[in-house]
Amino acid sequence: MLRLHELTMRFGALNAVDGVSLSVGEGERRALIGPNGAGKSTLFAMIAGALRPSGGTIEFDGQDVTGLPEHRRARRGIARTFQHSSLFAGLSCAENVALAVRARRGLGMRAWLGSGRNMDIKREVTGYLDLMELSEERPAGALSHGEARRLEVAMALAQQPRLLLLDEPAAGMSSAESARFAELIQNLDTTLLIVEHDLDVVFAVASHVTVLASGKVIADGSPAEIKASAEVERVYLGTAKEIWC
Amino acid sequence: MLTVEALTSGYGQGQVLHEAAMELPPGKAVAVLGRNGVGKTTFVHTLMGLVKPWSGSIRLGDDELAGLDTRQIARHGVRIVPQGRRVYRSLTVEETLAISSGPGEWTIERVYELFPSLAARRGHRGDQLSGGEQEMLAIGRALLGNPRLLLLDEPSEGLAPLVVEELGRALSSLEGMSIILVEQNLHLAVAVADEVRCMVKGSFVYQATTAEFRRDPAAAKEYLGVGS
Amino acid sequence: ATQSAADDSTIKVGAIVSQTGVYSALGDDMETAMKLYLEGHGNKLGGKQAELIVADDAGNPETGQQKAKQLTLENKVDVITGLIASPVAVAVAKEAGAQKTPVVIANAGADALGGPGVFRVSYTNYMHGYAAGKYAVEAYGKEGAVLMGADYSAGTETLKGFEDGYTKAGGAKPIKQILTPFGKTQNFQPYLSQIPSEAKFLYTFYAGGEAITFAKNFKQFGYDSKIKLLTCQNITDEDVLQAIGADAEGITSVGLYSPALDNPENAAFVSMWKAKTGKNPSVVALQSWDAMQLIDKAAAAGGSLSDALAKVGEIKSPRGTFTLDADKHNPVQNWYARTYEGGVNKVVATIPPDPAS
Amino acid sequence: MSLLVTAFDGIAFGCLLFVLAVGLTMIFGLLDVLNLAHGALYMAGGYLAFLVIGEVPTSLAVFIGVALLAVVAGLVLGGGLSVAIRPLTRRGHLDQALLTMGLAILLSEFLLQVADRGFHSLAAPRGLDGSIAGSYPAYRVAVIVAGLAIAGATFWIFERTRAGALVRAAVDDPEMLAASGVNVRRIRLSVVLAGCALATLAGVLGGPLLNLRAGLDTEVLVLALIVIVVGGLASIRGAALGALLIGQVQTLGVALVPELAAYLLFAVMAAVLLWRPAGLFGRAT
Amino acid sequence: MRGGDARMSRLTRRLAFAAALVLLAAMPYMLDAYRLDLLAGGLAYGLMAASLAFLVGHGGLPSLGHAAFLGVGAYAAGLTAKHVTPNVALQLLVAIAAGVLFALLTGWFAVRTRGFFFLMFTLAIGEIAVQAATRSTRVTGGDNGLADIPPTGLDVVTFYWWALAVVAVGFGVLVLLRDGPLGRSIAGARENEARMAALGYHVTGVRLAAVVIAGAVCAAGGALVEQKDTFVAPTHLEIGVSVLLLIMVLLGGRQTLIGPLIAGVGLIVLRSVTSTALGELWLLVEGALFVICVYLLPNGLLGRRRAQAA
Ligand SMILES: Nc1ncnc2c1ncn2[C@@H]1O[C@H](COP(=O)(O)OP(=O)(O)OP(=O)(O)O)[C@@H](O)[C@H]1O
Ligand SMILES: Nc1ncnc2c1ncn2[C@@H]1O[C@H](COP(=O)(O)OP(=O)(O)OP(=O)(O)O)[C@@H](O)[C@H]1O
Ligand SMILES: CC(C)C[C@H](N)C(=O)O
Ligand SMILES: [Mg+2]
Ligand SMILES: [Mg+2]
Repeated sequence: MLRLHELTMRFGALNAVDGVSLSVGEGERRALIGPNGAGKSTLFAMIAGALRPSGGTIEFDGQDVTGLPEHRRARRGIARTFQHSSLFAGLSCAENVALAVRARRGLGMRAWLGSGRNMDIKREVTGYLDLMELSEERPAGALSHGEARRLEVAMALAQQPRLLLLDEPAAGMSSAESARFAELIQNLDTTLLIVEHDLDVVFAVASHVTVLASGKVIADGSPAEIKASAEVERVYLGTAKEIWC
Repeated sequence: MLTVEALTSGYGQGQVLHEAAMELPPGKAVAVLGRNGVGKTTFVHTLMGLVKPWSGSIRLGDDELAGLDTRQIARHGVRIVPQGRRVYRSLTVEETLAISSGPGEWTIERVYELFPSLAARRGHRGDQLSGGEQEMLAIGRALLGNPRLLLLDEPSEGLAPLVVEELGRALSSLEGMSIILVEQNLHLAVAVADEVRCMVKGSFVYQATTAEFRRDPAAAKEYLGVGS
Repeated sequence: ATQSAADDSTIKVGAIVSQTGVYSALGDDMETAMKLYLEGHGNKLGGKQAELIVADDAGNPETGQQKAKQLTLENKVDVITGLIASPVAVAVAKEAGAQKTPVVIANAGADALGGPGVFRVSYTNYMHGYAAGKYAVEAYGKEGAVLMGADYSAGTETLKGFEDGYTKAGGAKPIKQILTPFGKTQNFQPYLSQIPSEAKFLYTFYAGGEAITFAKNFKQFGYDSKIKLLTCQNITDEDVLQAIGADAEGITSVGLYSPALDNPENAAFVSMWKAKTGKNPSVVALQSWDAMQLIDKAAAAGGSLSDALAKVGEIKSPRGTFTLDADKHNPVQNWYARTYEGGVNKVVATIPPDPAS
Repeated sequence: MSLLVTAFDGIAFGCLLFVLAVGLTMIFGLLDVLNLAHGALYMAGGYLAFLVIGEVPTSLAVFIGVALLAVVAGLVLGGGLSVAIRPLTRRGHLDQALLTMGLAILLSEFLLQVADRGFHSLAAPRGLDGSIAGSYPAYRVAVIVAGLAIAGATFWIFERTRAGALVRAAVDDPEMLAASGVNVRRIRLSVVLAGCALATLAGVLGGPLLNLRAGLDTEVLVLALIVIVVGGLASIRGAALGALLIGQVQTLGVALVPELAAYLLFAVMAAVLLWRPAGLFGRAT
Repeated sequence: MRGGDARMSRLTRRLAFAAALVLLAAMPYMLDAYRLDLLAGGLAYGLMAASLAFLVGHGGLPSLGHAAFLGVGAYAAGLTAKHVTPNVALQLLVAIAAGVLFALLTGWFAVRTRGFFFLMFTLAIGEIAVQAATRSTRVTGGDNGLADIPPTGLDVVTFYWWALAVVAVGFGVLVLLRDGPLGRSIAGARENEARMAALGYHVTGVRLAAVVIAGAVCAAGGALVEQKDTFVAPTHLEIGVSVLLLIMVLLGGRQTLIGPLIAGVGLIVLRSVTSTALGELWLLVEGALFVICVYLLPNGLLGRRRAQAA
């Protein structure tokens, strides 16, 4: 469903993403791991449409979307979370999620909605907030870090995307929350691309792992294959391997 | 060395810390654990003066810190690695480190040794760094102050496992620096800290040495909600 | 207005001037002159106790119009005067007309102003330029004129008047007209540099701050040695002369007044003004003085003030005697060519009124 | 030939604009405080000189003395501004704008009360009041020299020294900077003082060029604002480039397309912003 | 319980609004012609200030060129009166249409800039509009203004009621739009553009919608200003007027719409009173007022920072 071909992003002399080709099938749950600065977030930004690639193409659902603006991609069903929580700080948690719900339902530019529809939206919003254990009224700007991370995820889920890009969703979540979270996304039936340094989450969720280093794919395979790779151990896992594997 | 007694604080009308208390011997590291939103960040921010204490006392050596402003607290030898990194976005790595360094054993070179990827990005501005690189910069910035007391608020967030490991080694090897380490990464917390505190609803409800904590899965289950 | 006719013992004059804003320097002169007139005449106009109510237009027509409403509806003034900037005068004249209160314009020069209920003791921009045009033919020759001025109605109307006065007196069509953005020009060099080399002389219109900058630039960039200059009266008016300093020396302008005019009214006016302010009176001061004089005379005649204002006839002004024309109530007056020398605008020629303007 | 003079004059004008605008860019671009009293400060410098030396030419020494006096006045006013603005540092530009607009009205109306509402001007000092070769005012050459010197000094301080990095850090995250033990207040104060002193200095420098009158504060403020947006708020370099560009627009530009002169200044600004929405040297945030 | 409170206060708000409307409608029985005229002008400015608050406070788009919409509305209404029809309602519609058109035309470019740069860009639009109005002498009468607009034929009292009705409806429309989905989207674009795009919103479009709404309502206010005086000049479009509107917004509190409306009426009336009483010193007093207000009313007259519930 997603196909990257020779995708490249240059920042000045730096090739942050360097000719990445990758394809993700429908319903697949793919993890993207790699050292800091490997280019994972940059890759996400390009897939979502926030960054224009310096080279290469992005195909979604068999169509080339490389030149498509970000909001059009979102409407086709690509949603993402941000590594640095990117919320509507002055608005309540409920309104944060409601913006996502209305966008999905194509109601964002309506001048006015009847109270029936409004109730409907409200009910849906409450559902997502409960799922992530958030209260409705508090402004997003007053959340603790971990709570903000959860709202981040709630909004992406509310988009009900066909392709969900999660950039370190569990970072900042406490262990209890991230365990629950892993369980939650295991049961989602969307196609998933997840960047995460918390390997508990990665190996609980992923059906397939791609390893990026210095902008290039250095390994690609099943979780078991990745755990076994000496190269991955050397550049990324270190002795952490012993703890998790 | 650090004695916190009956510390309360919060935001506006909302109280977050309820009579939090802790003692930290010189040169020791204590890990502060707890679920999201219990008040860990508020606790370290209050120590740093970024959130004003409502009541209670914070003694560092012979000095009372409660009521001082952030700069004065910093001058008493306290540094923080804040949650969410908060690097200076318009300064390059090099500039950030330059304006943060004071006399002491931590030098810019040592920071670069600890985090080689920072050295490779020395000309990048703060907002041109990856998340993990920003975290490294924030840690380097704090270390360069050569603090007596170092407050780390989830420093492992966003760092690759290999780097977390290095960080753990580095923190363990710091001589004479007292450390308060807020962490979600239990492996790191346990590797670095001498003692463990768990926070629930703004107070510390559990205190143990790291060795005791390792042998006490019930505590982890009760206060942190982790199953294993 | 009609209501106040009941109260015969006092006459209320509403003066709409700029107490704040870019024209407030002129507003100060206006207020001072009007008060000076009243002081000198026992606080009476036409034998009645006079009350002067000054209102600030802040240079803005909307505010001016609002003040006109206030003066007519609340204060029930018998006449409105003052009025520095033309847009304010246009708006105020409109409002006063609706309230049937006569207006005596003490400065604004817009050509369109004047008519029933609206009287003007200053000038029209067109006349101002026209007189200069006529003079230029004699003194500067019949060809090679270049016009330069601020690009707003006062500027373009004055320049148009000049062109007509000049060509009707036998001059050739000016070879170039240079317009500079009004109120935004801090530097005239780029415009001065556009003067064609075949030009014989330059006629300009600038007032206030722009007059200072223009005069200084003209001299300091050496144009005084390249081309002859004739200006409107505002460039060497008393309110800017001090600021221009030595660079004003030798500038010839055409205006309706000079403190150096030799007549008894002027002698009295200048000495009174000097005693009050220590300076020579500006044109605006003179016009404001005459506005009061006109009202004084009309009030003395009795009856409806509007009608009386139209019938005042000759006014003995420090500028010399003048009358208002019957149709638009604009002044029919002499103009003077003045050269600034040794601290005063010396009158070098008198240009009689021209019925064609 | 005359276009060359015009272009040269554009440099002189640009140098004055730089001295006028650089203080604004420091306080706004570097400190994130929108100081709409900047024009009134310029005016204060000019009126102070007018009140002390009047409108007749003085010796160069006296003129420089008065300029220094204006700098002192700028420091004093800057101290006041810094006290006034302190409670608003985190309240956003619009609140700062309202406050500084109020202060600007108070200051400029006060000046007009003390002097008078008339039109005034400063004379260039003796020795510089003549023209070079009878066709270019000597004083404008002096303005170029002064402008370049000030540009060099501010550039060096803000972009090449530790002090400059500290200032930028104080904008990015003052709390974290304080948590490194730095006295953020003192940094902010120095920047405000320097910015204000440059404004009053510009008032003296520009006195012989722009004259003094009611409404001057707004006029120069708008010019300064245009300079800093065109250059981008990021840097001294931006202010310098913006000033030189606007200087040329106002001279060479209006000479080349006089028909568009009335639109040119604002049209150029709009065009620059369409091309680079954060100014020439600015970066989007 | 919280929800109950919110509903209660909403009800009180509506009651207060209705009461104020009744009181205002009764003003012709209490005020003389001049004061009524002044109040009508104040209401028109209040509506324009509210429209600017929609843009600045709600949309996060600080405009310094809002007077251009006033001017567009005023000229459109004035020219319609002069050349087409004496019907004030038709003039108003034409003014609103002109406001929308002008908003689309200029907003299209303006919304590509942000924050302070938006402020300066709109300043440029405003200045260019002033120049255009000044220079189209044949149509606009140039800098001396469009003086020959025929009278509306309404007496002071009738005109006041007309103005009050327009202001009430215009303000109601602003409030409804703010609280509807589009209004929420505009708030979202103010808070976080990157996220809005990621959610599938066309951020530029949302921002443009904010400009159009504010522009249309402001143009309606401009039409009232023209109809009141049957006069309009380029000075109506000047920076000074834009600044005045912005000050009304800040004094009233930019988080609300009603605050700027009240501040608009208040400032117009206050200016008239102080300048009558104090002469040239009124400006000093106004400057002092701004300074005092910044300190004493950190969020403006009626501004409370409140989060919006879904
Ligand atoms: N705007 C930018 N300008 C210049 N360099 C950039 C920019 N954004 C990112 N980079 C650089 O590109 C590289 C890749 O960054 P990216 O954020 O994609 O890394 P990442 O794999 O997500 O790392 P992490 O795990 O630390 O989040 C980094 O070295 C970073 O410094
Ligand atoms: N700026 C703020 N204003 C109001 N409330 C706040 C603010 N910051 C935090 N809070 C609230 O205070 C409580 C404690 O927050 P704090 O950030 O200290 O939690 P934490 O333990 O650090 O959580 P996390 O693990 O998510 O980082 C939370 O309920 C949070 O919502
Ligand atoms: C102040 C003057 C220059 C005003 C000008 N006479 C006008 O008619 O607007
Ligand atoms: Mg990343
Ligand atoms: Mg925290």
